[in-house]
Amino acid sequence: MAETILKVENLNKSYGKKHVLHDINFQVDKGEVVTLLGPSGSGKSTLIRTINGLEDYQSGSIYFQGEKIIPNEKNLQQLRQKIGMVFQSYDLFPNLTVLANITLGPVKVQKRDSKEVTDEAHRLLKVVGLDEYADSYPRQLSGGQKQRVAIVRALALHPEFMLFDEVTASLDPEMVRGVLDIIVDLAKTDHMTMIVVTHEMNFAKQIADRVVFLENGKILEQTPSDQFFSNPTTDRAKQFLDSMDF
Amino acid sequence: MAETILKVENLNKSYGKKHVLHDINFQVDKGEVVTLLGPSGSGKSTLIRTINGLEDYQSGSIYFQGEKIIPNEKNLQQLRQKIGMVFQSYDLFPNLTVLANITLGPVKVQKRDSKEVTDEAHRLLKVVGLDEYADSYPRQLSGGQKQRVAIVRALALHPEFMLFDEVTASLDPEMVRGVLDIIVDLAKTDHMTMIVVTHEMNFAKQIADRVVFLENGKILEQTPSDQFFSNPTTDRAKQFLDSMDF
Amino acid sequence: GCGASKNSNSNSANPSSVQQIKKNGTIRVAVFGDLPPYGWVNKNGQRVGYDVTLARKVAKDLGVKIKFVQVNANNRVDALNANKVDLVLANFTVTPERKQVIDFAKPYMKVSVGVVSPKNKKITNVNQLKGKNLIVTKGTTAENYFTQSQKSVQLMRFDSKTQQFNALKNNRAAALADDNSYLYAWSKDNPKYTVGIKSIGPKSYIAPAVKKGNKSLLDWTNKEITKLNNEKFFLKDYNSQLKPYFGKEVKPSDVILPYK
Amino acid sequence: MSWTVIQQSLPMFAKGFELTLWLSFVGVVGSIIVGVVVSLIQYFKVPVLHQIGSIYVEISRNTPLLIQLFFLYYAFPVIGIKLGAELSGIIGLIFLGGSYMAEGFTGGFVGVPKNQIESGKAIGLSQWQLARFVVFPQGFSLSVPAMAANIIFLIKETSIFTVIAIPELTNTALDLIGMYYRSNEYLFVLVVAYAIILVPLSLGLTYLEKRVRYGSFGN
Amino acid sequence: MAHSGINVLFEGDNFIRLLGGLWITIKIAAGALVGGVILGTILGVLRTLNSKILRFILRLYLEFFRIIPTVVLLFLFYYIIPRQFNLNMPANELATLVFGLWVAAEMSDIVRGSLISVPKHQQESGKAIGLNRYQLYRYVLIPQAVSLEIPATINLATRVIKTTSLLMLISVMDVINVGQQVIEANNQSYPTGVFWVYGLIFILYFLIDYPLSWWSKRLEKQRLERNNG
Ligand SMILES: Nc1ncnc2c1ncn2[C@@H]1O[C@H](COP(=O)(O)OP(=O)(O)OP(=O)(O)O)[C@@H](O)[C@H]1O
Ligand SMILES: Nc1ncnc2c1ncn2[C@@H]1O[C@H](COP(=O)(O)OP(=O)(O)OP(=O)(O)O)[C@@H](O)[C@H]1O
Ligand SMILES: [Mg+2]
Ligand SMILES: [Mg+2]
Repeated sequence: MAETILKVENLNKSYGKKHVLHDINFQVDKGEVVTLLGPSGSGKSTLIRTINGLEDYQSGSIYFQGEKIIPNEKNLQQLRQKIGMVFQSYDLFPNLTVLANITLGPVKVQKRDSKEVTDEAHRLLKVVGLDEYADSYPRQLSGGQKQRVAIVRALALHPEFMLFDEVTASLDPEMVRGVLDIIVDLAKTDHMTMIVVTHEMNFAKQIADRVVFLENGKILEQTPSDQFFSNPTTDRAKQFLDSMDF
Repeated sequence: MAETILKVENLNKSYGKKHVLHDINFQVDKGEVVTLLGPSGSGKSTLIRTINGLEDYQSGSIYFQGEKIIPNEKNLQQLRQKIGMVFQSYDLFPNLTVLANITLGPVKVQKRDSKEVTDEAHRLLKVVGLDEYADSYPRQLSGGQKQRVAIVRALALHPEFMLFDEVTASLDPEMVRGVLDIIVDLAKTDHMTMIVVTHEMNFAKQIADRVVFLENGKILEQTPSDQFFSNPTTDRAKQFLDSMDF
Repeated sequence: GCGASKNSNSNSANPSSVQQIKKNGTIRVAVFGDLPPYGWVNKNGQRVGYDVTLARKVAKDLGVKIKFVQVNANNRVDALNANKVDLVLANFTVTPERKQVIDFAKPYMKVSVGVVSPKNKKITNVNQLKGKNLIVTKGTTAENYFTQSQKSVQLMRFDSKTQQFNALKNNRAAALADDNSYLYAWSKDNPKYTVGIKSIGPKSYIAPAVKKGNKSLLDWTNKEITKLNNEKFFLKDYNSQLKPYFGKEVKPSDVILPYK
Repeated sequence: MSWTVIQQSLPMFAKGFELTLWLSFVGVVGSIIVGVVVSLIQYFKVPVLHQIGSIYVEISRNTPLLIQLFFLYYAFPVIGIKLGAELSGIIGLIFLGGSYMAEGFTGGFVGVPKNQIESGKAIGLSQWQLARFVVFPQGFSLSVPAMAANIIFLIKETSIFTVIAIPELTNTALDLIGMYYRSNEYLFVLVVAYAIILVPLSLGLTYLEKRVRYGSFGN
Repeated sequence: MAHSGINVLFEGDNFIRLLGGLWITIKIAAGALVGGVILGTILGVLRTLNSKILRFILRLYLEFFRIIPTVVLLFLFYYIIPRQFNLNMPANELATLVFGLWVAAEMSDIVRGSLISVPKHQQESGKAIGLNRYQLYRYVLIPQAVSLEIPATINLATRVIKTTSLLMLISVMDVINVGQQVIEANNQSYPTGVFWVYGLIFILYFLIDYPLSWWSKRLEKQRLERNNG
């Protein structure tokens, strides 16, 4: 049986009085790609932010590689080196060059050798077709290029596990393709373990092993991808899929 | 033969030294729906903003209902009463209620009877399912609701002609449907003349009589809708369509 | 042991003792900077005047350098109390209130409040000031006198001498009250004005002042004043610094004290 | 510190307090009026007045109030213009405050998002209607924080009136110190007096800012 | 009239002395700005941390310097503090200290404001790649905040320079105090001297402050254009 990388147990999270996640239970195995679908405001972002320790939670547990995470500054900082996360908004540091954006984590946090990290950064940039931009600043890049660099930045930390939160939502339609292709590659070629939040149904269909469908902070269904898109278990999921294709 | 509402002749426009529109020639007949497609930065927004007099231009002419528009403040103000325009960003006036947003133009600009305009506003709000929000402020509405009000606001001026610039681009996917349905209705039921810029290919397919495809500020092709989507004339348009469906 | 330590304590707490001043090699003296002919700065940027000459002499006799600290009338007490200066030589009139908060040495000049007014609307009697505006500088004996004894006069209180004299020239009040000693000088410079009331209120003296309890410097200054008196230093000072600025009607004995 | 000394000084401070309040009030109201006028002139780019307005704003903002007052009170009479102390003070304060307020309002007008102005044009509003229904209502509420900061700033600036012998709070304190040498007590009362005016005002304005922000932002 | 009033400025060393006074003004303003900006930056960073007590204390510090008029602050520091704490300081240094503390208070607010207006997702991306808190400030937040705060800081500098005019009220030989000496000393030969001396001081202040405000406005405009573009 495959190793379980992440396990979430009875997770409950509120913003103030607003209960946003209700009794969330699910797990992700090594090499598995899970897509998180659900209407706007259903709690998708909140869930993966909580997994990455960017949000605290009220009850429940999160296990990473079998170990329970005690959420304190020190543990979370270490955890985040093993989890790569890419957000919707281009989140590169505008004050650093592309190369410096990528090497900051490995060199300053993981204390790896600067020369080695730089070489690797160039290699990864080549893979996403952006090596010539290594010394540019983020503002000189288009949205799609920025997102590709953000993915490289996360990968440079050699994460065990990647989280993607609607990484193409603020891109121009023609730019979307390039970014999604990279993620498909990560899944199919490198067998990277990941959780992907997206609104691109075709992309989700192509990449997902399993779909977790969320509504109002509850998991309505967890279904293997083929089944979910052809014949979802719940009516709500069916209705959601209908509204997504015009 | 159908009456020509809008005719653009040899239009050239630059921002400073940047030449953005090159020798644009096209026309729109009464009752016709034209969609403007093209990659990001190709000049779609600039073109419809120029038509509505929000941008000046360096050479060429624009004719509205057969009359050449001399672009001065007075003429443009009158022209804009006959052209409704809805933008990407929710552009309601936050200091006015929904009702006041809608009636401002008809009452203050067109000097129509306040009572009559108010009745009409309520009727239109009912059509888009928002009559109960007449006295709310824009901040109390969701993005999709705001966009629907913005459409009503434009319609209340009884325009001869509507311009839509990516009106769903900043909406949540599930909200998109409601807004597009209204535009489809305007086209099919009311036979409103319009130019629509969109990235929703399915929507464009369904609504357009004719597609104008722009790249780098030039019109690459003008093709009837059926033909464009099945078999576009230019390679560039083919490539564009390919990238749009994943 | 106990007494000695207290003594050394109070010594170290007194940055203005003669011993400490000599050790520093500098005495800090508060003077006016805009009050000819007592303490002012001439057009070459040099501090000159009757008080300033005295201050230089004091420093010389102490065998130290001098550092001038320019003050306004209402800063003089605080300048001492806040240890900003060791000695005040800024036309400081001895009053009972001031004696409670600082210590005066022996006087070196006499003075009383005078009132200057335009010649064409001359004020010769306090009664003429009833209900009218009178200019004073904050913290002067003139202000004190009118505040306490002439309540029917409306005072306009300024921060500096420059401001008060400018206000008078701009006709902002019927008259201006200040120590008669400088009104004489000022009215000579400004011939449209005259000192209509030469002396009002109590006669008083001008003396050097030190911080309350600074016995060391007080004793030394007392001796110094006596010595200077004997050397007729004040007469010389009068002749060089004051006489050119006064009209003929003023005699040395109106200003400086008789020497034995 | 002696409470008796403080008590005895209270009647005098009360007078100074009243005067500070009155001068502040007139100064603030005057500044707002001048600020509105100047910012409207700048907004509509009224010929000639527009340039004069810019020069005024630069001069007023880049010189100290103290010198402006000296000039008005001590130097102007030399060229034959004589103003009373309070009048000089108020004119000086309004001269200064008018430009601060004008900048604040202009900042608000400029801060109105571009798409608001374009939507206004798109429904056919004239230049004036655009200003009246879109730019001014939104611009003024955007400028409330700047206005609040300016009001507090102007009230504090009245303390400089002491140099032209206006018996407001600071003048009163400095004067009492000069006569009776009780610096601790008088400065204490002075600080308390300013706190009485400014703390509630500052809290009130912060509240107002929140209200206004809630009312018009968050499109 | 024997002489034109404006000549009062060129009599003897008058002009040089006035410039000398101005130099003292500038030195005090510059010292206060350098010290205040450094201290204020530290305080500003502290004010974005989680400690409620620390934030409250620093907030009090800021409000104190905001509410009390600068004239009053000068007198407080000049008269009360040295006596109470037996701290002795020449007027120039004391003025630098008072202005420096005031600058630090205002600066802490500017720094805090620009730190919290660095978009939240920047902070989160920093955390997501495992930066600790110090690294987050060092590599992400502070570099980005600096460009936001420069216009406000220059603007603060113009206010500090203008406010140095109050130094004449304590015994600092600033340009205004020198001006008063000049007016008194030349009173007889130049009855209109007051007009020219104050006029010159007015212009001098303008000449220093105007370029700074112009610069700050330009930076601010550039920033807005960058943001909109
Ligand atoms: N910081 C916050 N404070 C309070 N409520 C919040 C906060 N962030 C999110 N929420 C609420 O939590 C719920 C879940 O939000 P979340 O952003 O996780 O949804 P989502 O599924 O990611 O939606 P979308 O598809 O629009 O990104 C929503 O109701 C939202 O309003
Ligand atoms: N105000 C402006 N100043 C300078 N250049 C501009 C300005 N607005 C647009 N441009 C440039 O004009 C070109 C056309 O822009 P436009 O916004 O019309 O494109 P678009 O087709 O609407 O793109 P999108 O699909 O991203 O909305 C682009 O190169 C753009 O950078
Ligand atoms: Mg989300
Ligand atoms: Mg566009």
